[in-house]
Amino acid sequence: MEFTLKTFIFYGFALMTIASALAVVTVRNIVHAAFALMVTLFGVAGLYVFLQADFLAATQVIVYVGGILVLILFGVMMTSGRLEMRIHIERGQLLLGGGISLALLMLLLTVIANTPIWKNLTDDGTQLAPTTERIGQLILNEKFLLPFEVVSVLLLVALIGAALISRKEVRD
Amino acid sequence: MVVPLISIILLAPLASFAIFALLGLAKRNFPRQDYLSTFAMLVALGCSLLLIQEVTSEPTPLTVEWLSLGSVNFSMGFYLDSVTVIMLIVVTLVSSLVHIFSIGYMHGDPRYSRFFAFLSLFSFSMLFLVVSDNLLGIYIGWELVGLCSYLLIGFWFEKDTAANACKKAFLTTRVGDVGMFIGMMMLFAEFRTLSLYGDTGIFEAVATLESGQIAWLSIAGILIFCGAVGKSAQVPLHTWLPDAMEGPTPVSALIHAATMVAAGVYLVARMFPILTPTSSLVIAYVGGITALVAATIAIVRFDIKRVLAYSTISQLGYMMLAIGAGSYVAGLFHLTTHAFFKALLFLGSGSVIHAFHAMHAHHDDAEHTEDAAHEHADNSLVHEHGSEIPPDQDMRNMGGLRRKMPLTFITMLIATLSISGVPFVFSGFWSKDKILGGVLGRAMEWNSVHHYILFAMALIAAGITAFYMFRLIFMTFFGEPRNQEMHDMAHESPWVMVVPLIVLAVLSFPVVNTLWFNKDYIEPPPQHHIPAPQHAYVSPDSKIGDANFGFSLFGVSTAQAAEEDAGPDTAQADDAYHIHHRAHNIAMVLSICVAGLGILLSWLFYHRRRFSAEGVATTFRPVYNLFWNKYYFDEFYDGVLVALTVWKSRLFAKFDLSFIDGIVNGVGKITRDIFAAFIGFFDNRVVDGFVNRVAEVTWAAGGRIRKIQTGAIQTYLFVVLGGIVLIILIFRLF
Amino acid sequence: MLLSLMIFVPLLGMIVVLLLPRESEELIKRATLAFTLVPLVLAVVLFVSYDRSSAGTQYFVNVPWIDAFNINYHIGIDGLSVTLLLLTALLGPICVLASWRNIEKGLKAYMALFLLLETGMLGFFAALDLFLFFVFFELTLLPMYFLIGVWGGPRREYAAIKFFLYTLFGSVLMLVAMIAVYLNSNVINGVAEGVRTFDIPTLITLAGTTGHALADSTFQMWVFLGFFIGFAVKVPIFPFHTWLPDAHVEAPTAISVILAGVLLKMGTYGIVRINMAMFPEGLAIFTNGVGFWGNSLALLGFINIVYGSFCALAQTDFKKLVAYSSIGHMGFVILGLAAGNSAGINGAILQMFNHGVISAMLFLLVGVLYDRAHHREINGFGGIATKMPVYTGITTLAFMASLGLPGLSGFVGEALSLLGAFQEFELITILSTIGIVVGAAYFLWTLQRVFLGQLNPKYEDLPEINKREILTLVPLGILTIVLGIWPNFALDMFSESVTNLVNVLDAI
Amino acid sequence: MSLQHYLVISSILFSLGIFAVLTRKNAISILMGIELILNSCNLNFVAFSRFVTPAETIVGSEVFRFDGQIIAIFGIVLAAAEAAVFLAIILAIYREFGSIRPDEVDTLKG
Repeated sequence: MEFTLKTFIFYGFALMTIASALAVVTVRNIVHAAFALMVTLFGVAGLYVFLQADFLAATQVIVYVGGILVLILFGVMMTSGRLEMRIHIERGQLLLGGGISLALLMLLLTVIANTPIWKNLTDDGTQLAPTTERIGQLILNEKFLLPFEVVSVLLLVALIGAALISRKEVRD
Repeated sequence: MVVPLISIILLAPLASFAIFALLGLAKRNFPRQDYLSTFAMLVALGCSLLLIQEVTSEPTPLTVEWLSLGSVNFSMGFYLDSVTVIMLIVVTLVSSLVHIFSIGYMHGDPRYSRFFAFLSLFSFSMLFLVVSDNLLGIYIGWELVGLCSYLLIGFWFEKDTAANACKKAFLTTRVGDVGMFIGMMMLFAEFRTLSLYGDTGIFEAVATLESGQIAWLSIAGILIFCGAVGKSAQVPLHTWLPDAMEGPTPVSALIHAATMVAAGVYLVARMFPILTPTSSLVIAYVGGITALVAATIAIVRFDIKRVLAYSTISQLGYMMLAIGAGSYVAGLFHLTTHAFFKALLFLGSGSVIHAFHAMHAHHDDAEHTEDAAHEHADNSLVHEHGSEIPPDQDMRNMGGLRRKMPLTFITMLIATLSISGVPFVFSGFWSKDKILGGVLGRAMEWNSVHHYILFAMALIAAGITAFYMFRLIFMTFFGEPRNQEMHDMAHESPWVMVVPLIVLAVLSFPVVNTLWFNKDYIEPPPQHHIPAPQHAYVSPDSKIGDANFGFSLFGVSTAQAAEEDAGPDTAQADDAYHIHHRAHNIAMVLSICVAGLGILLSWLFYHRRRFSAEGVATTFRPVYNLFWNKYYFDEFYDGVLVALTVWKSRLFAKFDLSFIDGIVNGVGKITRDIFAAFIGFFDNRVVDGFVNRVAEVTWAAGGRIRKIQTGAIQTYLFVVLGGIVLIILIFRLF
Repeated sequence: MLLSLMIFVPLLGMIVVLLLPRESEELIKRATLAFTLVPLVLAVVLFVSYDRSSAGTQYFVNVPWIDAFNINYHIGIDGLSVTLLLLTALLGPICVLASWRNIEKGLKAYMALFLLLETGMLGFFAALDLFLFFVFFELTLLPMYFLIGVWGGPRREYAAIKFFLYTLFGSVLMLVAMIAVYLNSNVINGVAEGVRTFDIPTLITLAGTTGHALADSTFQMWVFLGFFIGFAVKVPIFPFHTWLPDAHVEAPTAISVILAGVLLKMGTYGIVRINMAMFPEGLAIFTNGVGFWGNSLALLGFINIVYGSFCALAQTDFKKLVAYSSIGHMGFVILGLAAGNSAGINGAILQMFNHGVISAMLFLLVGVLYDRAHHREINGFGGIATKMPVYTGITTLAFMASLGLPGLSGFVGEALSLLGAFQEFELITILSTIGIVVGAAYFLWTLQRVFLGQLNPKYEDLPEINKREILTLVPLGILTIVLGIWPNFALDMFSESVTNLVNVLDAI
Repeated sequence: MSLQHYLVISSILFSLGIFAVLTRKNAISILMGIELILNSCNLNFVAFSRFVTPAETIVGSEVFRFDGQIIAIFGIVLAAAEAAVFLAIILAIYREFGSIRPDEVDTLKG
């Protein structure tokens, strides 16, 4: 693999993603963790760009960074009344959790390495057309219409449900 | 014409009941249910009379398919022969008269309409039974009359005695009915049909059986007879009938004297062709024993209705005896005559009771029934083996009524003369004589000890009958009033009650004989499995009876015909003919003698007071006690029960509980207390316990296992993921 | 289409009822009544338009449902099912009427569950796919559990759990047997080929094919047992019956009616439809009169009759008495089925229908009394015939029908069952007739204790049965009388089907 | 930049997410872990669609490889929905228990 600017940037994004993800799971201050997560999400968006999924990358940034992350931060603020931002971790649990995660990682890596059909599938460099229009067609006009509608209803239900659950009890 | 007529006969009373029931559902009452019912019965009577001329010599069943099950079919239909017609006339006639009588007797009863509706339903059921051409139809009618009997015995259900009596009646007869049903099942299993007549009917099939195959037929016959034992109150299922006197007296007259109880006799007569020598003999013996037992018990009763009830049982035994001994025509003849004179006796007694009863009921008609119940509580003066005699039915309160109630007296006297067998003028004599002659004839012809014994039984019973019937008359109508207060209140009954009495009294003269002496009219069906000389079922009775006495009074017409018919018979038949001839002469003389003796003794005891009944009773204390306690059936069975239920015995022994009185209650109690209690215990502990144990084990196991559930989701996740890793590792490694 | 409509209209009704506001109780009741009347009308239409001369399945619908397992939505009716459908559809509105006044809490949920229950029952009797059959079978269980457990008497939880456990126990065995049948449905001469199937008519044909795994008699015996126990719990057959009295005593009136009128029939219907039609060889092992097990089915019928009747005799709770009498009467069904001949099976099926009608009447009557007196202790009454003559009249009719008085429907079924059974099992049948006498005994005794005798002063002003209650009873009363006089009215429907079944059984 | 690169990145993200879910004592941290896991999945989808989608959708001369991307879009939507509900539940729990430590919320303990 030659080492071009493109690969360099790719590795940069990859590193950024992994490092910030590591930060998410390790830093003790929960607000810091949230910001680290933001970086991770950006990183993933960058990877999407490399995969020539332009629409998806944009969505990732808008929805995740703009929506979900803000939601999480709100959650942090509303639940940590006394600014109890420290995260407690028990040693035993840490070890066990780390063990299991590591084991899983190893397993996954083994699988990735040992699956023949996944080998040597490199980026052939074909330039794909911009995806936004086509995705719009697919979602609103063609075969993904029904799933899209279903997922819309799901989202609606989730929002209503969330509002219902989180509001203060009026009855009783 | 036959089918429409029969349909009208059946539908008229049914419609009358249906109107009552439908209006009842709407909580209304037909204002004149009494007239409606009576009218329906009169219509039925008219149609029955029209049917006389429709009888053909070769009757065929008129059937429709009722149930079709592929391979097996059940049909329902009518069968009209001479016997059917006679039964129809008897039932509709007595029923009409009882209806009319009831208009007076039941006047003022709070459930007046219901009474007539029930009578209508009864009439329908009884008529249905009579015209049915197959066993299933007969069984249906059979059970329906049982239901009506139940409803009518329990008509005054506020009285505990009535409530008990109706239950007992239904259950006791049902025991017999189950026997009958088993018999039907046997016949069905063998012949695959329950139709009696026609080419595919049971009778045709029975005729083709080999003589070696009739052992089971005997059993089937006896089982079917069981139904008759229950319904016609034969020993040992007779105890319900005296208790059934708790019902209103017209009911006793119609159902428990004239028609329903005679249905048993009718059934056995219908089943005549399937009877074998064994089953015939069993039937005859049961009948004979019943006749004797009931007659002896009747001697010592004081309740006027109970005397008549036992007399009914005794007479029914007579009829059974006749049919069992092969005297088909004689049995049915006696059934007919008995229906009239016994209905008359009951209605007469009803008239007497009504006269006495008025005293209690007069002040408030509406509380008529409650009064009746009260009397029971208050006037516990007289005890009859645990049950009390209502004072208005106690003959010891009566006496000298002949002047107060002349019409009732005369009509009842006629009936009494008839039942006692006073010769020539009264129908009872003829029918009874026919039976005696028939039995003796068979005894002489077969030289059979059994039939001699049966003859003796019948003869003795005849004598006793005369004795107790005249005892009743003397105690009630002659002598001085024993209870002046009640006597003063007594009065002759209104005309609606007296007219039926008079009509029935007329019928107690041998007007009815005409049909019976007409040989062409009634012919016993052949019995294929009774090895008698061939002519014997071409009718020993009708032929001989006619030959000798056909000339008498109203039965003149057919004597000659009978003589002519005897002509073509063989020499052997001639022999038999002569035997029967002689038998009838002997029987007649003997029967006149015993009847006379009975009446004489009765006169000496109860009218002239030459002998003291009490004195005799004291002298023969054991015998008297035997009769008074109804043959100690109670004590005997009590002993058996006690052996079975020692721990319960003390409780039972305190009561003077009669076994047969309590056979239903008793068995019910015992099964409930022991058997059912045991089963209940088993049910609760073992079966239920098992289920509960399983639940407990599950519960305990759950208690242990639930400790695993910590409620901390992360723990779960640990386990899940650890499990996944493990599983994958295992698959990877091996 | 008609059939599907009939099955799912109550389900639609359930949704509608759930959408109605909780407060408008009148509206809910009326809606429920309307939604139960529709199946009744359709059932009558089916009953009338059913071709009586043909024994085959009619009005069938067969569309794929779950392709992966070759499960189809296959429904259809033959004479047997259409009779029971009519019974179910008839009892629906009657039960709604019977619940009109005495459901005090959660009326909406009650009615919704009731409609769900009705769909389950109707579907069960029409299903021709084993899987569908099972689904509907289980579908009745859930609403029933809640209906007893929430709206029942003081010990309702106990009774509901007991009912649930018992039935579940049975259905687990049934499920196992069902899967065994499915897995073997494509095995011929030991070789598996083709697709497996749940289709009942197909399975019946296969089970009669020589060499097919389903036709193997040992296999049939085990599968027969599995299904049989599942259904036996529902019938209930001794010793699986103890849930019944408890469930009945605790359940509200209308639910008792459904329980006795329809749910018990599901057991016997299953026995006819699955056990007898599909596994004649297995059946033969238990009914051929040979060997140790040869009389077992008839014996079970006999035990049910005698045991149930004696237990009923010992009861002092009116409802419990009726419940035990149900056990006794279902014994006649079992006995008739065990006979396996035309009279027996026809009688048994007729008895199923009749018992449905009569026991429904009895439970309604008990309910009427309970609503007024608030207890059911038989000895606590007395003489109420004076106060409630119409009620007494109807009760007498129901009692007489139940104790098998000829002229009323109870007799025909009982008599035919016995006539049929006698041809095969003489002694057992004769002993079973004890049940007839005991049956008369407990009913008459009850009649005496409750209605006859002096009026108990406590009940001086007992109100007479009202119009609504009469309305619930009259159709059933008419049916008992009509069927007693003209049994062919119902027998016609299924006698052809039974003839076919008998031919299959005779061929063994 | 072969498929395997992306897969490795994705699996690392996944493991880290699992690690967070397992060890964190704060419900919001757990939520973040879950977001990581979801992201890793989405990444996988898109990567597979880029490299392994067998039949390419060709419209005119343009080449599209889309199914995975659309699934990923759905995944994002689901994540959003899930986050909303999750936070709502956290708020409700917080009101009820005064804490969002998952080991303190153990009403279901047997």
